[in-house]
Order: sequence, then C-alpha cells, then structure tokens
Amino acid sequence: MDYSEKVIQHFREPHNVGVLEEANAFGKVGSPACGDKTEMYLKIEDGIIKEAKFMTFGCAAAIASSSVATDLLKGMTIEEAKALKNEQVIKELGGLPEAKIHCSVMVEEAVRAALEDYEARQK
Amino acid sequence: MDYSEKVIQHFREPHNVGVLEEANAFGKVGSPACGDKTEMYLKIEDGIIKEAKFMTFGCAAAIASSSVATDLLKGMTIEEAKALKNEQVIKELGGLPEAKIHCSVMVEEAVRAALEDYEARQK
Amino acid sequence: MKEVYLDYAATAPIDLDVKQAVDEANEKYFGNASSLHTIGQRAKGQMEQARETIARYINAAEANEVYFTSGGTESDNWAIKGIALAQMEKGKHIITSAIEHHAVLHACEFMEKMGFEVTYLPVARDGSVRIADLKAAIREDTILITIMAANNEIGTIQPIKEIGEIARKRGILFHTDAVQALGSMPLDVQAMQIDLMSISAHKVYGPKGVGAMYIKKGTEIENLMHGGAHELRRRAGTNNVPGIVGFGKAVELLKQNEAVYVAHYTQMRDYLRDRIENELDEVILNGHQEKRLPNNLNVSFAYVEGEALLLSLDMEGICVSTGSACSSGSLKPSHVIEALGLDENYLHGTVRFTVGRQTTKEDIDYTVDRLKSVIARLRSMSPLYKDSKNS
Amino acid sequence: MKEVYLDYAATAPIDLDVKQAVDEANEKYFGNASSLHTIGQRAKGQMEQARETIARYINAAEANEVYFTSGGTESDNWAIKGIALAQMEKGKHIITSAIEHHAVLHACEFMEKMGFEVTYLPVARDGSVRIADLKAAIREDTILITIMAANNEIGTIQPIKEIGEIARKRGILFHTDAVQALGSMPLDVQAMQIDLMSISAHKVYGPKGVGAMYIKKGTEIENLMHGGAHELRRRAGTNNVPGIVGFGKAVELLKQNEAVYVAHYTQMRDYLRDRIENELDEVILNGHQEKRLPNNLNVSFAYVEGEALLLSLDMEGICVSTGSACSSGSLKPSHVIEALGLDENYLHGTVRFTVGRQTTKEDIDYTVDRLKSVIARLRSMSPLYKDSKNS
Ligand SMILES: Cc1ncc(COP(=O)(O)O)c(C=O)c1O
Ligand SMILES: Cc1ncc(COP(=O)(O)O)c(C=O)c1O
Repeated sequence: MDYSEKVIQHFREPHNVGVLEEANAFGKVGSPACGDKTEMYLKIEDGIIKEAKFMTFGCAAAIASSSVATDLLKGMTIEEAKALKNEQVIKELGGLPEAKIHCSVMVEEAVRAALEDYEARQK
Repeated sequence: MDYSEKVIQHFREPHNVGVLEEANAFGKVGSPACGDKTEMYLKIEDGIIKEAKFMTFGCAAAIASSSVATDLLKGMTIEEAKALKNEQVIKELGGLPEAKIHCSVMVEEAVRAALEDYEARQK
Repeated sequence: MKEVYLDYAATAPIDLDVKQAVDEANEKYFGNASSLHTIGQRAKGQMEQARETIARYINAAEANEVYFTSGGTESDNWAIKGIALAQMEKGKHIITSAIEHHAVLHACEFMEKMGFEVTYLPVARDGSVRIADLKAAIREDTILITIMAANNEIGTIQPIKEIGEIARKRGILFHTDAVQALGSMPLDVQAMQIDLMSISAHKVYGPKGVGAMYIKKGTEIENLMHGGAHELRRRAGTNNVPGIVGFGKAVELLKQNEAVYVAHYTQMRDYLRDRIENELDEVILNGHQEKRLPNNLNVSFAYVEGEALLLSLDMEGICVSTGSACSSGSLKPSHVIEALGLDENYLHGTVRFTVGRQTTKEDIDYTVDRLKSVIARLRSMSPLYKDSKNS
Repeated sequence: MKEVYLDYAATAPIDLDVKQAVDEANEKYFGNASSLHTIGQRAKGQMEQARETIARYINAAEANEVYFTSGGTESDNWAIKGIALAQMEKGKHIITSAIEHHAVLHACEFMEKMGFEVTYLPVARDGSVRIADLKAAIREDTILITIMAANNEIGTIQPIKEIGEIARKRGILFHTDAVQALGSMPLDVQAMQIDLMSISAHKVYGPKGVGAMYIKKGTEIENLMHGGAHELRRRAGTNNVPGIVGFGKAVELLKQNEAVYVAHYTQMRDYLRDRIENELDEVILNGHQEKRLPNNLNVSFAYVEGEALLLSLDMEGICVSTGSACSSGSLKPSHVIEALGLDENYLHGTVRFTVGRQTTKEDIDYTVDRLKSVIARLRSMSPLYKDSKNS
C-alpha cells in the first residue's frame, strides 16, 4: 500500500481511541459484512466539541482517518464540524491511495451521523 | 541441427567430389531456386560402377548424402544401383533429421537419373 | 529489525544451488536455443536436460510434453484459451471452480465474452469441490474441466485424481493449475489422467519469469504466443535458457529432497497452528484440515480487518498475506474466502501464513507473540469486538 | 578452439553490471511486488525504478505507460491481438509489412482466422516500406498499423516517424516492433507518434525472459494475460522483479554509453563489410545501405547454401545465422529474404553477421579469413558455381 508516513503514524498510534462514556452525540456507519465500521462519540458543550473518540473496525486508512478526524473535531463548533469534509481528512493525512478514499468518506459520514444524533436529542 | 557424427564427417570431408570427365552416365536433380541441386557422374564398365563423383549445391545433409551415396555406388552392379534407396543412404549416415529426409531423396533421384542416362546412351 | 517471511506462497527466494545453475547458464549457455551454431546448440542441450528433469518428475510419458512458458499465469491462460479455441467445434462449455486462481477465472471470463459458457462449481466449507457437483455440471458440449490441484489461499487439495478419471471417461480434457501444488504434493500426470498442467518456477525456489505447461501428446491446442518456431511450434519467444535451467535445477532439488522439505513445512505449520489455536480465541482455521498443502495455514480472526492485521504484523517485521496475495489492494474479501460462507465477523480478518525452507521455530514463536498483541490491540479499537463482549 | 560470436541479434550475453543488479535483486528484492508487506513493497520500489528508467529512455510521458512482459514475442502478440479485440467496433483491418518478425506476422495471421483482414505491405529491394504503399492501403476500417522499427535480418530501418505521423493524422493506432532497434537507434515514442512499442531485454545485454510494451496513456487494449491485478490490471502474472531490475540496468547502460556502443558496432560492422566486399566476389549486401542498424551485416553469397555455410563457419568456431535465427531449421529462404526479390543464385546463400560489444577486430579478421576458404570450398563442389564459370 502506498500509505503516507502520516497514515502509518496514525495507524500505529491512533489518537482518541475508545468509547466516550459522557458523549452526547453518537454516530455509527458501516457493518461487519462491508469490511469496515466506525463509531463516533462526541461531547458537545455550548455548541463546541469538547471531546471526541472513536472505535473503528477497518483497514489502516479507516483507522488513521478516524484518528485524524477526531483530532480535527476537538474545538470545532457544530457548524464547523458539519462542514468537515473527507478531503480535509485526506489532506491532513498527507494523501490516501485512490482505493482508500472511501474510508475517509465513512468517517465523514460517521461525524455527520453523530451531529444528527445530537440535534435529534436537542429536540 | 541434430546431425549425426557421420553426417558431420561427410560434410566436413566429403568423398568423391568433382566432375568425372570420363563419366558415361550423368544425372542432375534440383535447381538453384529450390535451394539444392545435385549432379551425379558415374563411370560404368561391364555393368559395374567403376567410378562415381558428384557436385552438390545444398545443405550439409545434401552434401553428406551425396558423399555416402557415391561411396556406396562404387562397385555396384547397375541392378544394385537401381535398387539404391534413400533409406540406405540415411542408414549409412547414422540417421537424418525429419526435415532433411528430402535431401537423401534428391540424391536417390540423381542416381536414378544417371542410370537412365546411361541406358539411353546404350541404345 | 527482525524479519520473518511467512509468505512463501506469494513467491519464494531463489535457492542458492538454483542461482548457481542460472549463473552458470548465463555465462556458458547464453546462446539462443534456436540457433543452429554450437553456442545455440549448447544452450539447447541444457534446456532439453531441464525439460527431461521436469517431465520425469511429473511422470510425463515424454519430455516433449513439457512446454516452457513465462509462468503460471501464462500457462493457465494458454490452457484455457488454447483448448477453447482448438476444440470449439466439439462444444463451447467449460467447467471450473469458484475458487480458482484469477489467472484461471479471468481467462474463463474472457472466454465467456468470446461466446463460451462457463460453469463455476461452488465448494464445500472446507474448500473442496464436490464430485457430485462436477458430474452434474458435465454436458454434451463440455470440452474442458479446469480445477486446481491445490488452492493458493486456503491450501485445500482437490480430488484431482477422481476428476481426471471422470474427465477421461467422458472424453473431456482436464487441465489442472498445479502452481501451488508443485513441490508440496505428488503430481503424476499419467496416474491422475491429467491432459494439461500449469506450473511455475518461482513458487518452488526457482527463478521468476519461468513456468511450464504439461500438454499430453496428441492434444490439440491453439497457441497463445504466436511467432517463431520455438517449443515445437507451440510457444513462440526466445527461450529463457538460464531461467529454464534454473527451473530444472529447482525441480531436481524437489526430486532429491521433497520429503525433507515437506516434513519441515508440516512441522513448522503445525507448530504455528497449534500455538494460534491454543493461545488465541475466536479464530477459525480455513480450508480442509487434512487434505491441505503442508506449508499453508489460513486463519480468520474475528472482529479485525485483514489489511490492518497484515500491516500491523509488517510493522513487527512479519510478512504475511491477506485474502490473495495477487488480488490484495481491494477491500473485499477474496473470492476464495467469500466462497467459503464464513460468518461475517470472520469474513474480513483472514490471514494466510505460508512457511518455507528457511522458516525456523524461532520465527514462529516470534510471530505468535507479536500476533497476540496485534490482535489484542486491533480488537481493543474494534466496535464489533466491543459489541460481542457486551451482548 | 577460437570462438567468435557474431549472432548478437539472436541474443546477447548478459552484461556483467546487469548480472550484478539481477543478483542483488534476487537476494534483497525477492518479494512479490504485489504483496503489501515490506518485502513486497521493496521489490515493487525497485521495479518502479526500472519502469521509470525505461520510460525516460524512450521518452514516454509517464512511467505508467511502460508495462513489463515476458519478451518481445509477448509484447507483439499483445499489441496486435489486444488492439484488434478492443477496437473491433471501429473496424477489422490491420496493416503490416511482409518482412515483420514472425511474432507480428503469425499474430496477424491468427487475427485473420478470427475474422480480421490484414494487408501485408511489400517492401522495396532494400527492405524499406514505401510510404505511398502505406497510404494506399489505409481504409476507413483500418484500426492498427504495425510496422517494425528495424528489421532483425537485414537491418533496414523503417520510416517510423513518417508512419507515426500518418497514423495519428488518420486516427489509426500505430504499433512498432522495436526489439532490434532498441539500443541501436534513437527511439522517442512522443516525437515518433508511436502508440504501442515492443522491446525485449535480452537483445540489449539484459536478462532473457523479460520484455516490455509501451502503451500510450488512454489506449484501449484487451489483455493477453488475464489474471491478477499486476501492471495496472493490464498484464497478469507475478512480476519477474530480478529480471525487470536487470532490464532497467541494461537500459541505464544504454542511456550512459549508447554512443560508444553504436560507434563500436559501426566500426566492426564496416570493417567486416569492407573486407568481404574487397576480398570475396559474387556477394550482395542486403538491406538499406545507409538506413540500417549499425551492428547488422547481411550478405548473400552466390552459389552456396546458407545452412552449409553456417555449419562450415561453426566448424571454425564462428557463430552466425542464416535466414532468420528464429525460423532456422527450414530449407526455404526466410520470408524476409524472399520479399527482397534476389536473383536465384543468391537466394539461398544468405548469412547474417551481427557484431556486439565484445566483438574485436581480430574476430573479424579471423572470420573473413575462414569465410574465404569456406566459400571457396563450398563453391568448389557447387554445380551452380561450375556452370557460371563455364558459361
Ligand atoms: C494457484 C496459482 N495459479 C497461478 C498462479 C500464477 O502464477 P504466476 O504468478 O507464476 O504467473 C499462482 C501464483 O500467483 C497461483 O498461486
Ligand atoms: C524484430 C523482432 N521482434 C520480435 C522478436 C521476439 O522477441 P523475443 O525473442 O524476446 O520474444 C525478435 C527476436 O527474436 C525480433 O528480432
């Protein structure tokens, strides 16, 4: 695989792994049958993401994308987080092989699912 | 080429090469366009082949076949010479590759042509 | 860092004796084997010795039934396309299995585009083709059965002797892809009633870029490589004499030492298997557990993804493959794993370990130790694992 | 006995630097370039460097336009069959020449069996394809023009730049077999408007069993080798990395030293030519006398037969070829010689001398000395020679 140094680093020692017990936003995407699945846990206070964690079953790109995305999310406003695109994750990772773009998309979708969950809870 | 030792020997140092000035039987087969041509010269006395020579344009098999055939012919009666088949030449040569059988046939034909020439002259 | 190579089925390093034979050929037998002069004929002589060695090893009736190619892929393509085109007057139906190597499967798919029909036999959970399925698939217009001798991913050995018998009886040609089988199990083309067989040198510690095909005398086959009159006019291209000489040497080594090699493979593989079975939970051993290649262990680890596992092991210096070494780079489980009907939690966590002549017990111990922590780490971040523990 | 090899066009011995590169690759880069682990990726890295070297040398726009194959024959077969099958919606007409290598001609004949039409352009007495003939042969449904860069037997260089221009203008794909041209003349796929180009390592002192094809980006082509996802899914089969590395090294040497090599070839060839012309009578030099490969001398000797000549020289330790090195073993003059329209007395007495990097002036002197006595001996038993003297 033509993974960047950054991908390998994040895969080797991913940031923010785990279940965030005090999360008030939760999203999950994927399934075992598909070969990847991500759960995104966010703690949002005053419209700001205070804490972010993930659990991912998937390849190195999926794990590294989750790691980078959770790093990026911390400190973002909800609006900023909504605008988070997979391209930004890829850029942060120093690129992803063609065949692995979809992994970053999965993470983007997991973030969106978590934000929708948060908004649903607010109603 | 899978030539036998014997073929190589006769090709390297063919016996009976040349024009036999005193020949009373002459046969030729083949043409430059075909890629091989043999001339057979025999001197026949009292129904016996006393002398035999050849000139051949052709591959190693053609030259070796001519050499062996002229060796065989010497001392033969006309009847024996008529019965000379290419198989005998091949046997004497220790075999010929499939693709080269026709060279021995050419020599057989040249002998026959020479004997026909002889008979024509007797009339 | 320590390096442990457990991917011998992908390719094996060249044996030192083989390398020496190749070197010698490069020096002394560099001629074109089609040249009529001495330097060409010397090269040809060496090539014919290699052909003889290989022919004897597989018990061909004649050396001239062995044709040199550029590898297993070419042999497979040639067998399938060449037989299909030469025999299409008789029929346009081919039978193969769902777990063949891509060289066979994609050649078959190409022939489908060319108007042929192909039946892909399913396999049992252990990867075996069922004889009943094969018999049921045979039609009046079946011209070729192509079933591999042993599978490259899961190691399962197919009942090729029975298949050969059925094919011969029904007047159908039988091709077997024996690329992985060579050197690991007996191959006897006459006893097994094989009409065509593909083999490849680099899987048996020979040089890369050389293979061969056994074609039973009298079999009509169209060429794949058209051109010069090499290989009895059946396979054009200047002969790779040094490579062929190396292949011959590699097979000579098999002839001399195969039992020793196989015993070593088996011992290493069984030790690895036992340690994994005893020290890791939620694992499945794929493939047939007795009728299998001695050097192959294929394991599915629940809740983790194969590529992540492969890379994690690679970071520890351990080289293995996931899915098929040849189709890696895609996220889907390989067609072989898919055909086995595994539980979804195991489907994507498959690793193939293949041991070899250089494998040591220390290598295995190191591998299992690292494997345990790698699996633990990946499971610790896997939502599937978490859910399984919570439920 | 002294041995003089003058058959470098049949195959060249591997260069020592190339051999060293191959050896190193066998040791350090033995992995399967498709494997995801470090050992595989290391092999891949080396392979990609070789691809880059070759791509630059032929001035490809991108390294990925170079695909590795098993040799010139495979490349030629792939180009012709692959383009024909992929482009048949557009038309089923192919143009080639009467003096192509058999790998091209027989692949074309195969496509005729598959329902395509092929025009075989005649050549001038010097072996050149005439541009007017080419233009006249182009039809609405012409999909491919395949004309070799330089002929392997008589050395004539074809006007491929002009052909490329015509083809591009008419929207027809242009393939050139540059197997003999590589290393002996400039090849620039962009300037020459080439869409596909075949090359082979063993003709440039590289390893046997490796070749390549340049395929211009965006060209639709069907695979010849179906199987694994190697070579951007276009050419299946475990990559012969050591061979590929050797090919890369061989081309690197060309890049560095081509002018020196060519000057040496030219000097040796011209010396041989001059001595033969001055010291032997009734000889004809075949091929174009200026537009020709620097290492090739093709001579017809009247009244003698080529194979006898070849064997006689061989007995003196001199290795040459007659007709085509690839089709020897048949009695007919090669299709190339036949296409030239030689006088019948010369037709069968053709010898190809090809000099190489190891050729010395002493080799040439020895060769001419022996040649003279061999010719004299064969003529002394030739009835054709006798008749010519008598008339
Ligand atoms: C079962 C099987 N068939 C065919 C092949 C193709 O052989 P090669 O890579 O030598 O072309 C392989 C190996 O890749 C294989 O394992
Ligand atoms: C002009 C030409 N094309 C194609 C080939 C075939 O190349 P290879 O022998 O590497 O398959 C050759 C050499 O034999 C050749 O000289």
